[in-house]
Amino acid sequence: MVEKILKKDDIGKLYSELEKEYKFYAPTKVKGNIAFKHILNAEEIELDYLNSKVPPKDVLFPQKETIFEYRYEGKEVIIEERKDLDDKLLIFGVRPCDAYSFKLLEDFFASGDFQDDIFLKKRENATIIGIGCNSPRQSCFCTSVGGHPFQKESTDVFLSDLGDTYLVEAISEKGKELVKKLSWLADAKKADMEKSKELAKLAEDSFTTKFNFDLVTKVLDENFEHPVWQEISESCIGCSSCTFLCPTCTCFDVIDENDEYNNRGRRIRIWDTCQSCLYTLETSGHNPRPAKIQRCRNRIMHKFSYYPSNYDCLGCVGCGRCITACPVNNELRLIIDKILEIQEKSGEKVSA
Amino acid sequence: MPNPYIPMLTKIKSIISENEVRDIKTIELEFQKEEDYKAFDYIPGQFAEISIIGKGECPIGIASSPTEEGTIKFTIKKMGTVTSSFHNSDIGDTIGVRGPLGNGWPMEELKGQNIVVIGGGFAFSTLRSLVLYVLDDNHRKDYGDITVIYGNRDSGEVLYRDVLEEWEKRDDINVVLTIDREEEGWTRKVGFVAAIVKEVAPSPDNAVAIICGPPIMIRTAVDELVKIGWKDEKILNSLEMRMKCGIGKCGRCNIGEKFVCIDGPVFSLAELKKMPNEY
Amino acid sequence: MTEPIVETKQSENKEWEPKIIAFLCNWCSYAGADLAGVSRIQYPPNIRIVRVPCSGRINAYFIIKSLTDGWDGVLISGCHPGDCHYISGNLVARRRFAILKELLEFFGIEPGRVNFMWASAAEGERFAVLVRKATEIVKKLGPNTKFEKKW
Amino acid sequence: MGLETVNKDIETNLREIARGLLKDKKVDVIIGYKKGTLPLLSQPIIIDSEEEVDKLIWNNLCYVNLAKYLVPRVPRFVDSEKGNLKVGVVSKGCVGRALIHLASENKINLDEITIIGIPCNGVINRQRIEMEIGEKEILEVSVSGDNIIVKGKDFEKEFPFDEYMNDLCKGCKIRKPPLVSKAPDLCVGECEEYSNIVDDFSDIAEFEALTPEEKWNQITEELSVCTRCYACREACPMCYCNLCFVDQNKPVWFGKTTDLPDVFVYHLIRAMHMAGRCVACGACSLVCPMGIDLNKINRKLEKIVKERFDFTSGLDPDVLPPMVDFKMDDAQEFMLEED
Repeated sequence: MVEKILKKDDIGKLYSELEKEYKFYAPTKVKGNIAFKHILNAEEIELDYLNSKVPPKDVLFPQKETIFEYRYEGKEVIIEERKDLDDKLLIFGVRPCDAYSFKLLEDFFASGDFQDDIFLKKRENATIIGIGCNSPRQSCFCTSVGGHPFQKESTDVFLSDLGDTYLVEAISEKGKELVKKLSWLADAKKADMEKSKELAKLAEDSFTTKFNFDLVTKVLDENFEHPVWQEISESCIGCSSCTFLCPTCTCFDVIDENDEYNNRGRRIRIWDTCQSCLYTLETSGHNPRPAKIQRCRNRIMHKFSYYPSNYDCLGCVGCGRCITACPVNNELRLIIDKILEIQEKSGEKVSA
Repeated sequence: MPNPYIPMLTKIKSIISENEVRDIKTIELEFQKEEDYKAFDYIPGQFAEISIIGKGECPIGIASSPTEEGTIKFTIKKMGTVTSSFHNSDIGDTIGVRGPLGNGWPMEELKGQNIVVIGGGFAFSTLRSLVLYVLDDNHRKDYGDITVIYGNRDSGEVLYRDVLEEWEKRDDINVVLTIDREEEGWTRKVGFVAAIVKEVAPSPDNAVAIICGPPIMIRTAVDELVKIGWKDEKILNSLEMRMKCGIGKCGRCNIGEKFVCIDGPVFSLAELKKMPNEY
Repeated sequence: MTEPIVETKQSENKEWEPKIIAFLCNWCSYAGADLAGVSRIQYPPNIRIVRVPCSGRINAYFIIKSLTDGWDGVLISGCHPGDCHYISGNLVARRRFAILKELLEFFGIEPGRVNFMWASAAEGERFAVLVRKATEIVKKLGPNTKFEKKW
Repeated sequence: MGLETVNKDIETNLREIARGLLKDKKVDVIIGYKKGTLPLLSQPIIIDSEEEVDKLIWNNLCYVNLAKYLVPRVPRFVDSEKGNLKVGVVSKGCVGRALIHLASENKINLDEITIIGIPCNGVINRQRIEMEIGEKEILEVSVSGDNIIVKGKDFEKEFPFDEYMNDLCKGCKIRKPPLVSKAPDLCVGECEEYSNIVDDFSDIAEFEALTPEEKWNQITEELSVCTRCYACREACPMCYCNLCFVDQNKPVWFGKTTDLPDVFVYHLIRAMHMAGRCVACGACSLVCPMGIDLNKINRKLEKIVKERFDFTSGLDPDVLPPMVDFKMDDAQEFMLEED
């Protein structure tokens, strides 16, 4: 491993050096909220943040994305594939939970017989610089889903905020090369490493939300039909804040957008959400998931039951965005509690 | 690796209006590139995402059989935006095709067994494909007896009259056509599909039932089959779901952990019973 | 694919002329436009007419869709209050137009982009005058570029 | 009297009334608010027994419009045998207005509900507080005197309530649910009769005076972060259409993307559909995950409807809403005329 030290004042220097080679994405303030945007000026970078409102997944899987463009010449159609997929991307200052979400997304889009070329190409060309989470929020629960506020595996380079400086650790081969390029970085001392470890420990101990997801999955598998779902979906108003702000939600809709006056158009994909009744509505009028109860259940089952059985991992990174985003406070922690209650109650019955 | 969202381009070769009310058409497509046709290697029961570029895409079962060389056919009912645009298309228009997708009927497993095909309405397209495949000279010997029970609301709705007439003339296939209500000039059976299934009472011995049709027909026909001793594993259904990508990425066609587009659309009744009732 | 309805690029040496979509009610304004025609009253060729059964048929969608589709102006004309073929279609529509007009303005669309008028079947002259007026207003505003998408 | 005491009194009264209603079987279920698990949130709750009454709360974070749960009715409000249950709705002014307006649109039968009136003193603009605190975690929010006190790990900040109230609440004239003369049993708790509501709409005057270009810039900047999650629509008690215009696809009227023209058109037409119907509860802005402020637009609607048609929504179930009504002499100064 290669450990270096980056002074906080040198972020600008790092930016101007890397910006030439990469499309540089970093957290910045947009209308009061933190979002990952293409940075044009180093001063926009805001590294001292809790977490972004919209997850950085939208850099690689934007809300609206062109699949291909087409143009009409008489009755002939000419399809043009995207050419910008080879741009090198740098996603700077990603929290470990979101970095882990990139891995989940990559696994999902690469699974099965068909690979999502668009996402995978972008992912391949992206370098991720993670940053440790010194103060996890109350709504965070990454340690329960196999994550950690200082988890480094899913990143290429990992930063730890040591106060005035960042400890820079190169994790992957890609990361090592990147750090090599930044030859002006000072070497890290042992004390810096110790401090980083200390911070990691402190952060880990500060978690207030912990779940036993193995148990949750088990209970979910057995209780698809259970009155608790009615209770869970009762106060849900069916807005899609939870899914739109989720770093692992991948559902999309495909539509053709036309520029009719110029005889051209593009087939695009836009985020879609299982919380919308139109998501499954068939043309015939039949809807397999017509009510809120089925839609709420689908979201929870998808993350904590279908994902484990299909991909052998939870479909959640524990960022807590859905918890803070729910406008009616019908949040995940309460839902999980209610699900686990089923188990407790049935356990009581057995012992009685 | 090619981008799986990019369609292969075809042109409409012919359009056949299938029924009296003219809301069902069969379109025949011709690939623009020879290699695309070669790559489009399918079995009966699979589907493809076909699109009018600029209007949108929709999943449609392949109505032609792989044994009909040089062409693929889709039977399309006028329902929504995309299917209506198909109905408004002309010969020579460009159509995008992505596929073949889905698992299709298990043609290998069916070998050596008797096949009972039960269909209703315009869901008969992939069944047409299957029967044509089995009746092909190269394949006929691999399969046992074939019974086809095909029901419709009235005689005007019967699809694929030309092939049905041909089948009726053959002696290696038993074709039972039925309509819901009596009609002047109709010489075949009258009654709902379930009633006809009861009447025909296909034997469950060494046989597989293949069912495709409206949900109510599937349910009643399956009930009849179970009553006369059919096992869940031997009853195959083809499901429908709203789909966008067709390759297991867009998320909407899941029934429990299964995706209809990649794990289906063909499921046995035994499999369906294990899945949540969300279809 | 449909043929281009609006040519977005004008040839450079010609003065820019707005394209205005006009929704005219079948019973009064359309007949008024007709009368203007047969009476040989000149009015600007900038308008493209869509005939609708009644001004009450005009949904706000039509107007906003026209703007997003790139029309430089929208003109709506119906029977005078009290003369509606369907008795009160234009009265219901008038309330709708009032709200839309104010909202469009509040959202920052120039007030003159969308214009409303009444013209009866006998008012060929009035029709021509008002179309001229509307065309001038829109022309002063310049091309409608607010709804252009990036390509 | 400080806010906390006022709220406490309201809460005590509310529980008293709720207990009475359930005890006397005057209602089958009550929908109200419960303490949220996060400091700036409250949670809707449905109770049907006296024991649960103490879960009901009232504070300045009860911003969800509970009328939403009645159109369509959530399953708990319908009994398989008895049919529609009698529902007690904990109502601040705007919830009461929403219920009454929905009755005027024949979406609610007023006989099947009871309005439990609360003298609302405004709700906190939670997004504004979140944004001002910025990238620090808020752990506790309370009100004391005239201030909102926000506490975190290593900070404590006070915000004057009058200023950090949701904008629509600031000039609110209908804080208690309106009394309906033809249904005297409809309301229990604190309700009021309203007539001649005077409002000068001075809060939007500044914006109205801007040039079109400036308005466009401000509005589009506000809407630029919209993710089209439709939380505003889903939280709005008036948005009950089975198929919203943005979702219609035969034909496709408007784009579904987050490009500015599409977002703009969505909000413009939604506003259009709210004319004469908006009850100024502010739920649309308060639920927005991106913190988009739609209050100005709602105020403008209120103003247009008030000035043109002298109508205030949600006061009388028997008055036709302005958009389905007309008068021969409605103002038409906006029409083109010959010079």
